[in-house]
Amino acid sequence: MLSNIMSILLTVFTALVWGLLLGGISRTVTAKIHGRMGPRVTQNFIDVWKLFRKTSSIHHGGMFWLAPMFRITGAIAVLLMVPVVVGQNITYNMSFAGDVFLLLYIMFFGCLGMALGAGNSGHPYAVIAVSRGLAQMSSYELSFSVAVVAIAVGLHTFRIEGIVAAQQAGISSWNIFRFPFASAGALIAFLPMQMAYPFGIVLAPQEIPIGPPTEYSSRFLSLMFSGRALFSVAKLLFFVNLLFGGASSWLSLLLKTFLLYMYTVVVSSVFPRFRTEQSIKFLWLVPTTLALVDLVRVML
Amino acid sequence: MSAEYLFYWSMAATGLGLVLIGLWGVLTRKHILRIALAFTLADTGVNLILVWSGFLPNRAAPIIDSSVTTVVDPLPQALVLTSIVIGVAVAALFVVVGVLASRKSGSADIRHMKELRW
Amino acid sequence: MVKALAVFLPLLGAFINAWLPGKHSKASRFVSYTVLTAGLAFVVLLSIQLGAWNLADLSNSVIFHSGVGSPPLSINLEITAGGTLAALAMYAAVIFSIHRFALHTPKSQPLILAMLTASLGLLFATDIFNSFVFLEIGSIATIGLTAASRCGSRWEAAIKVALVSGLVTILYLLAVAVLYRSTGMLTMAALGSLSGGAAVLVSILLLTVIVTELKAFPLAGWGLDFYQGASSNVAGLYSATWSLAVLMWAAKVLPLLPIGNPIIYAWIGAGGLVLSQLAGLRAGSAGRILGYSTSAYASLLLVAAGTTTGAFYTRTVLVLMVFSSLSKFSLFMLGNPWKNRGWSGYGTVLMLIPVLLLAGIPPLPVFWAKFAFLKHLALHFPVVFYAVLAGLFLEAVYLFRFWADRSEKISVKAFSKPSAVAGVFIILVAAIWITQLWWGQLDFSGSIIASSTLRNIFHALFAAGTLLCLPGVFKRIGSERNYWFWLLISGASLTLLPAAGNGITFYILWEISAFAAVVGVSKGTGARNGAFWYAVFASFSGYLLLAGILLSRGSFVMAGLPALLMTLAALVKLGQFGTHLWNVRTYPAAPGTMPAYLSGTASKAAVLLLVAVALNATGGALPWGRAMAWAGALTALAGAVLAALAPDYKKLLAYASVSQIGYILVGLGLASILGWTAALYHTVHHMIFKMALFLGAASVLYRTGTTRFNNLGGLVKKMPWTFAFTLIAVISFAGIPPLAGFGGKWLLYNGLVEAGWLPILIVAMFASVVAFLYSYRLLHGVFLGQLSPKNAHAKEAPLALLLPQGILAASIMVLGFKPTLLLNILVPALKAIPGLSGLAPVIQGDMVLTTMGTWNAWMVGIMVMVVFGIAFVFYWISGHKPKYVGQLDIGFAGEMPPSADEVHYSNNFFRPYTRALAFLPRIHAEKIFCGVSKTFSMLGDGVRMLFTGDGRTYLAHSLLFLVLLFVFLNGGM
Amino acid sequence: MIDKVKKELEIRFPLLKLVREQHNYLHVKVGATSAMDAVLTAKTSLGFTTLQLISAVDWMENNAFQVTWILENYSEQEVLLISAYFPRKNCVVPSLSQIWPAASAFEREIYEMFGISFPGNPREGEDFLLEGWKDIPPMRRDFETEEYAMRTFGERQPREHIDPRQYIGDVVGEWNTPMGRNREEEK
Amino acid sequence: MYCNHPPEKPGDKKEVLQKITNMARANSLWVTGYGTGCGAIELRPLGTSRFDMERFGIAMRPTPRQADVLIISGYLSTKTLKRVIRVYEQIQDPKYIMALGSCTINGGMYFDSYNTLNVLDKYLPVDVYVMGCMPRPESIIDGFSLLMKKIKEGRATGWKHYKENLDYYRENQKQIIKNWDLPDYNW
Repeated sequence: MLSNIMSILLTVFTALVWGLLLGGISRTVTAKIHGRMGPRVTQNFIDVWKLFRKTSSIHHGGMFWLAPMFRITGAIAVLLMVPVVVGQNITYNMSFAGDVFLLLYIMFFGCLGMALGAGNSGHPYAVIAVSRGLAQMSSYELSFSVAVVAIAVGLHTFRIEGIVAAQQAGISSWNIFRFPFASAGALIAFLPMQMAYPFGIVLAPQEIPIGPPTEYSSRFLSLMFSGRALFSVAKLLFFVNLLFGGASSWLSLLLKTFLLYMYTVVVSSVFPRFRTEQSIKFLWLVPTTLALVDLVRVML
Repeated sequence: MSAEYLFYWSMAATGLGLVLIGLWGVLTRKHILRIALAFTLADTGVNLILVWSGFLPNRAAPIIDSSVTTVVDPLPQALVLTSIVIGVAVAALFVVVGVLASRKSGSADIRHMKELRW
Repeated sequence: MVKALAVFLPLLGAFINAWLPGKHSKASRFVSYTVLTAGLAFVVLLSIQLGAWNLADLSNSVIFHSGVGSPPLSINLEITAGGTLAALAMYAAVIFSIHRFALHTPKSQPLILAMLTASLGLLFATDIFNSFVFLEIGSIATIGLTAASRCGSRWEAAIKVALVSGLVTILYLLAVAVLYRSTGMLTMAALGSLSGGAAVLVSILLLTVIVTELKAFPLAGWGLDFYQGASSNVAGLYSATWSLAVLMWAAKVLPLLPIGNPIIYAWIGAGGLVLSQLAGLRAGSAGRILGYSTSAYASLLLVAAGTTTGAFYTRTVLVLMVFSSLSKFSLFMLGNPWKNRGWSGYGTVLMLIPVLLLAGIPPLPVFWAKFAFLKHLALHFPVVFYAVLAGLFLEAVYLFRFWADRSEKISVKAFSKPSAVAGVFIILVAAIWITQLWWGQLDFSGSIIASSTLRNIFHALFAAGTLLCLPGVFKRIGSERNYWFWLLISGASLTLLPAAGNGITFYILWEISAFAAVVGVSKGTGARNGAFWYAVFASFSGYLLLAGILLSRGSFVMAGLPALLMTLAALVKLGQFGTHLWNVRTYPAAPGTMPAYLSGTASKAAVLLLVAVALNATGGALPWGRAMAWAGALTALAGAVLAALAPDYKKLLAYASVSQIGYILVGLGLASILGWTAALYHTVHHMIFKMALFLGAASVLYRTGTTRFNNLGGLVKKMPWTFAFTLIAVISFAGIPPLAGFGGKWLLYNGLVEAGWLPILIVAMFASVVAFLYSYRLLHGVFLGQLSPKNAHAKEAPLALLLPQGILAASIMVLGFKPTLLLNILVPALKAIPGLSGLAPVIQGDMVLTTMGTWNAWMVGIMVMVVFGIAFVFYWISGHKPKYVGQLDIGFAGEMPPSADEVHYSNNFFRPYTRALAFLPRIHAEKIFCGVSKTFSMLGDGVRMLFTGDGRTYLAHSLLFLVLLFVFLNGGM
Repeated sequence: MIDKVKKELEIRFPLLKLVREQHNYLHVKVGATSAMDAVLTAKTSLGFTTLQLISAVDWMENNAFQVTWILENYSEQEVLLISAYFPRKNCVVPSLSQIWPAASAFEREIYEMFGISFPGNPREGEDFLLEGWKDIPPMRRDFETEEYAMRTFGERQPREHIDPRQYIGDVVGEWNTPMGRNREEEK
Repeated sequence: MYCNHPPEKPGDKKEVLQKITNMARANSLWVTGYGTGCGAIELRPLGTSRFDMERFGIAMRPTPRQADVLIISGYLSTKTLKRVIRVYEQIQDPKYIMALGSCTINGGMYFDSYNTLNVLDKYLPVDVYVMGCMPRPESIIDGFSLLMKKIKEGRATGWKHYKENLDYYRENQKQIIKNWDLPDYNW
């Protein structure tokens, strides 16, 4: 029991640190691609700390107040539902309590809270961004769920441990090789999930100031940043478990998540942005079709 | 065929002919009074047939006095009386209504009384 | 001899009245009332003497002669037991209506009394020639009354009646002549002794006369014109006396005609029924609509004459004709457009009762006769059965439209209150009286759902749903009227529904609950359209259900066509996509907590029906389960998309309801234990959250007076509790884990994967994601964003609305954290059903296991709560005190927002989504329905071209009918 | 092309004075009473359908405001300026906002800056640039800008004052060369 | 509709980890994306690869709620001042103002304009002035480094001064904003 709690705390802490660090790295890498020097890799820690220590802040009502907590809770819930290191049962945290369906749906917990907070802020731009984000989310979830279902049905299990366990027979048994089309679909869906360009319509600083968190300041924003870092690590972890055979040690975990993260960073820094309806159509068409190929294969 | 039978059948034929002429008139005439007339004609024909239905050859009219022993069936004649009375009443009503209706529509032509339809 | 007074008293009154000077209307009225009351008393005595009140045996009769000698010289009357009841109705109608004539055309009283005499005479006449006399008197009285009224087109109507009665006279007398010539007798019994050519001749002549006089379909033209042209008083009186008399007379004569095989009546009747009702769809004026309805009942009489015999025939015809004539009488009396009143007065109910009577809705008296009759048809004459059913449905459609269009024009004064009360009382008494005759057919053993667990679940569902709607019934706004009574009736019959043990019981409860709800809906503001759509779809689904029950030959449902029909009935009732139109129109229009009841509770009746059909027909797996699942999945998707784009709170919820119901269909279509568990779990859950949402909508409506998103927003500041409960319901139905909604989805997906129906799984999952769109739209559009100054006065919902929401929200929480409470009941019950395939989910403590997935709701819930709690506490104790700022204090490029309304984003909320969907062809279900209705309208237009309005055409119709009949019968022989 | 326009205008408006003419540019001056006629004629008969600008000049010495309507004929690429003098006191000029909705903004600006009223403009008097201005309109030449600035924004911080004319006059030779300023600094 | 509470007076109490916090504040300066005057054009190159302000942790934020620094980029008209006040007050503490160009110091070349304020410091507390007309990006970076230095040393307390002397600033602001229709306190 105690070791379980320790493991959970360790997981959350590591994810937070790693998530912020990854954010910093991504900023640096993007800067390098632009031909700039870029910030320090620790810049995100500095930002979060600064925001946390701002001396005043405002709020617009109960839901606004609760939204960052929803966000962080959702992120941690997703994180704990995924096994961290394969083979070390202690790090499986809460993953016994649910399967991929639960994971797919609990991912919305944070998003919904965020959207509610944005709505409560009373700022029209925040709500416009939410409307775009929801529209886009409903599209990428289509291809993502097709991919997940294809993989899960192909492996005859919905349990994430089961999916990971099925990939332990060497690299060729990774799902990205066994289900290449579904994986491609899932990986394309991963970009809008991380709000990476070309699907970055939600946080559009130029037209709708920064999207949903327009009105968030200070400590709220700091929590939101932390939540986002945690959430992106949770998603990375899920993808590593889903497609890349899980991680057999902490090191390989860091490596795999890092590489996967770099994929979004590189893609997002070289592509321009889709308009919402373009992005919706693209997501309905390309990744869904790809994932459907594997689904049909599984069905036959 | 004796004259009685000839009379018997010609009575039926006349009645039927009157009915047919009346119906033809009803269906083809346009003036409302002509239609009334055609009805009266057909009514007369029907009355004839009704009388015919009680007709028995070589019998007298059912006006009972001592000399007459064999009369025709008296019932249809009684019926015909009723029928004629009713026919007159209906015809009168028809004409009244027809005249008033033609006053309302400004024409006695039945084709102009088509406000109510479909 | 004294008994003949019942017939001739009115004649006496007529004579006296005719001699009275016209100015003394008081005196003449006194005479009329005296005469009528005395006559009525006689008739009552007679009916008691003949034992007519026990409908089981109507064969008693008294014969007496008036005048001298024996018939045909004397007028010969046979007072039958059934006839006394019809006479009772005639007397009642005249007494109810005579004061209106006294008001408007005092001189017409002799004519009224003459018409009554003629009607009574025709009712009791046993002699062909006597009948002729009464027919002529009736015609003359009709023409006279029509001409004496004050209607603009009275002359034209009168002339058409006169034309036709002229022709009828001719044909009738010809038949009399031939009859007398052949048999020498003129009694009706003599008809039977005809043979050979004379028989044919008399048959076709009399049949033409009867069909013309009945105004049955091909020869109905003059009657329609008459109903349209005559004043409503005259038409009403006519339909209650003369029309009824002709019907009863025809019912007497038809079986006696030596026509060979009487099935020909049925063909004429059935064909005429369908065609005339098609034409009736296009009828415009009130009189004409009711004329078509009369025509329908005439056709029904023909069908009855062709297919039934004996006491059954007599009883059926008597009940059908008497009550339909009375309803038409009251509709004519009510439909008088004198005063324009708002919709949803007493008038709506007053008018709905006769309409429901005509449509044969239980427990009103006509239903019983119709049910027995249709049952007979279904058993022996299936083709006629379908035709009759189709015709009756078409009739119901235009009657409901008539109701929706007309009833706002009713002035209650027009039908003075005592008489209205008396009328309702009579109908109630009749309903009770007739119901007790057939009471034995009802069965409340609940045997159609064998599993008592399922039955209890549904009992509890319906009872709880109704009870939770009740506290808020008095929180009405604006012109909404009291609807609690109808809600209660509907809810009570629903609660009984699972206890139904056979088809008729089920059907009766089903229809009572539906049509009580229709009345309830009609109490809303501007609910005309909604109530009309609900009525039409409810009756459509009712007729499908009826057909299914009747075709099942005694058992509740048989596999094959009956089961399919009943499935369709359930789908229509659920608002399966395509028929969702009624949900979307009805829910927003319904008053107060009514939509919560309709969507949350009443729609579950259809789920119950589906379960019952599946259990009884095949023991679980319906052959079209897969199609149903597809339909459900597509419904879920389409409903979700439409909900996301809806501009109105209640409309959004209506679409959401359509969408959520799709999941239930998918689950039931699966026909596996998992699928049914999912479906029933979702049924319970849907009832809970949808009621919470609609009660929330009712609260918002109550406090702000609007449900348009454009006028709402920011209400979280004013109605925090309502928001909290709505939020819980929304999170739950979006399927986000710690709350209850996820369970249904998880079970369903597992079931779908187990069955290998992956495409449906994908569609269902996609639909559930689209659900986020509208769930956010709902929360933001109403509660978040900027509070409009228009709603600044709003405050927290009243406790009567809030408390049920609180209970529902609490149960969502409980079900979310401990779904095993419900699953532990459901799973064993479903395991016991042999027809369900697949493996049952294994429940170990809080853990639910399927072959492929796991779900531990308790652990997930605890985890989320703990993390949330830690974050909350951390937040709280870290000394962070944000300042609450006003709603217009937003970073708005340095500007101050001009007003809250202008910065509230509400229009075109999911505009990008609409744009992305633009490539789809816009197939509106509405358009499909428009197409269907246009096709029917075209057909109807084609049919009604027959009735050109030229009086001679009608004569030609009759003659043509005669000729065709002659050719047909001779060809047949 | 522009000749035709000129002739046409001369025929219709005898008091017309020519200010300046180029191959696609014409500036004419008309009497205050016929200004509207001229503008409308230019729009309806001569094809100048675009209103580019309305401007005003304060001729305080002549006790008049000169209002100029700049019209453009886009298809012929011609510009027509129609000017008219209006008396300075309680200056009233007819509004064109019913004909060109865009005129409304120009007229509001002129009202704010010069106090010239354009009756007929539905939005006249709404704030345009100066929010809550209470002084005399700032573009009138009797408005003392510097004095107003001192009064409102306070004394300017002391700074060495150089009369630009004198300064430029001294160095004008070098100033005209590209590197003049740098050389001056080197000295 | 608007918040009516006066701001709390920030005390001088030491926070825990003050030094680290100051370092963090200095190294994570987020700038409101609000160009008030012509100098805004010189801010754009700061983000490019040539100057790259992100290496100092400086980033543009599109909303004042999330920003720390407000840059007044050049002359400020009274009309703009109104919006600037609102933006500045919406930034959460601690917050800093950097003023670019001579116009913000003493009016610059617009010193005698009827509509441009001369001394910014009377209306909003300026932490760092960057001189020049316009200052080049290098100067702005220099200004930033000065600001970072001040923050690290805890001397960039303009926001405290503003809150403590709100009445003084309000009085000055109301003097030149003639139609004062802002809420009393903007949050």
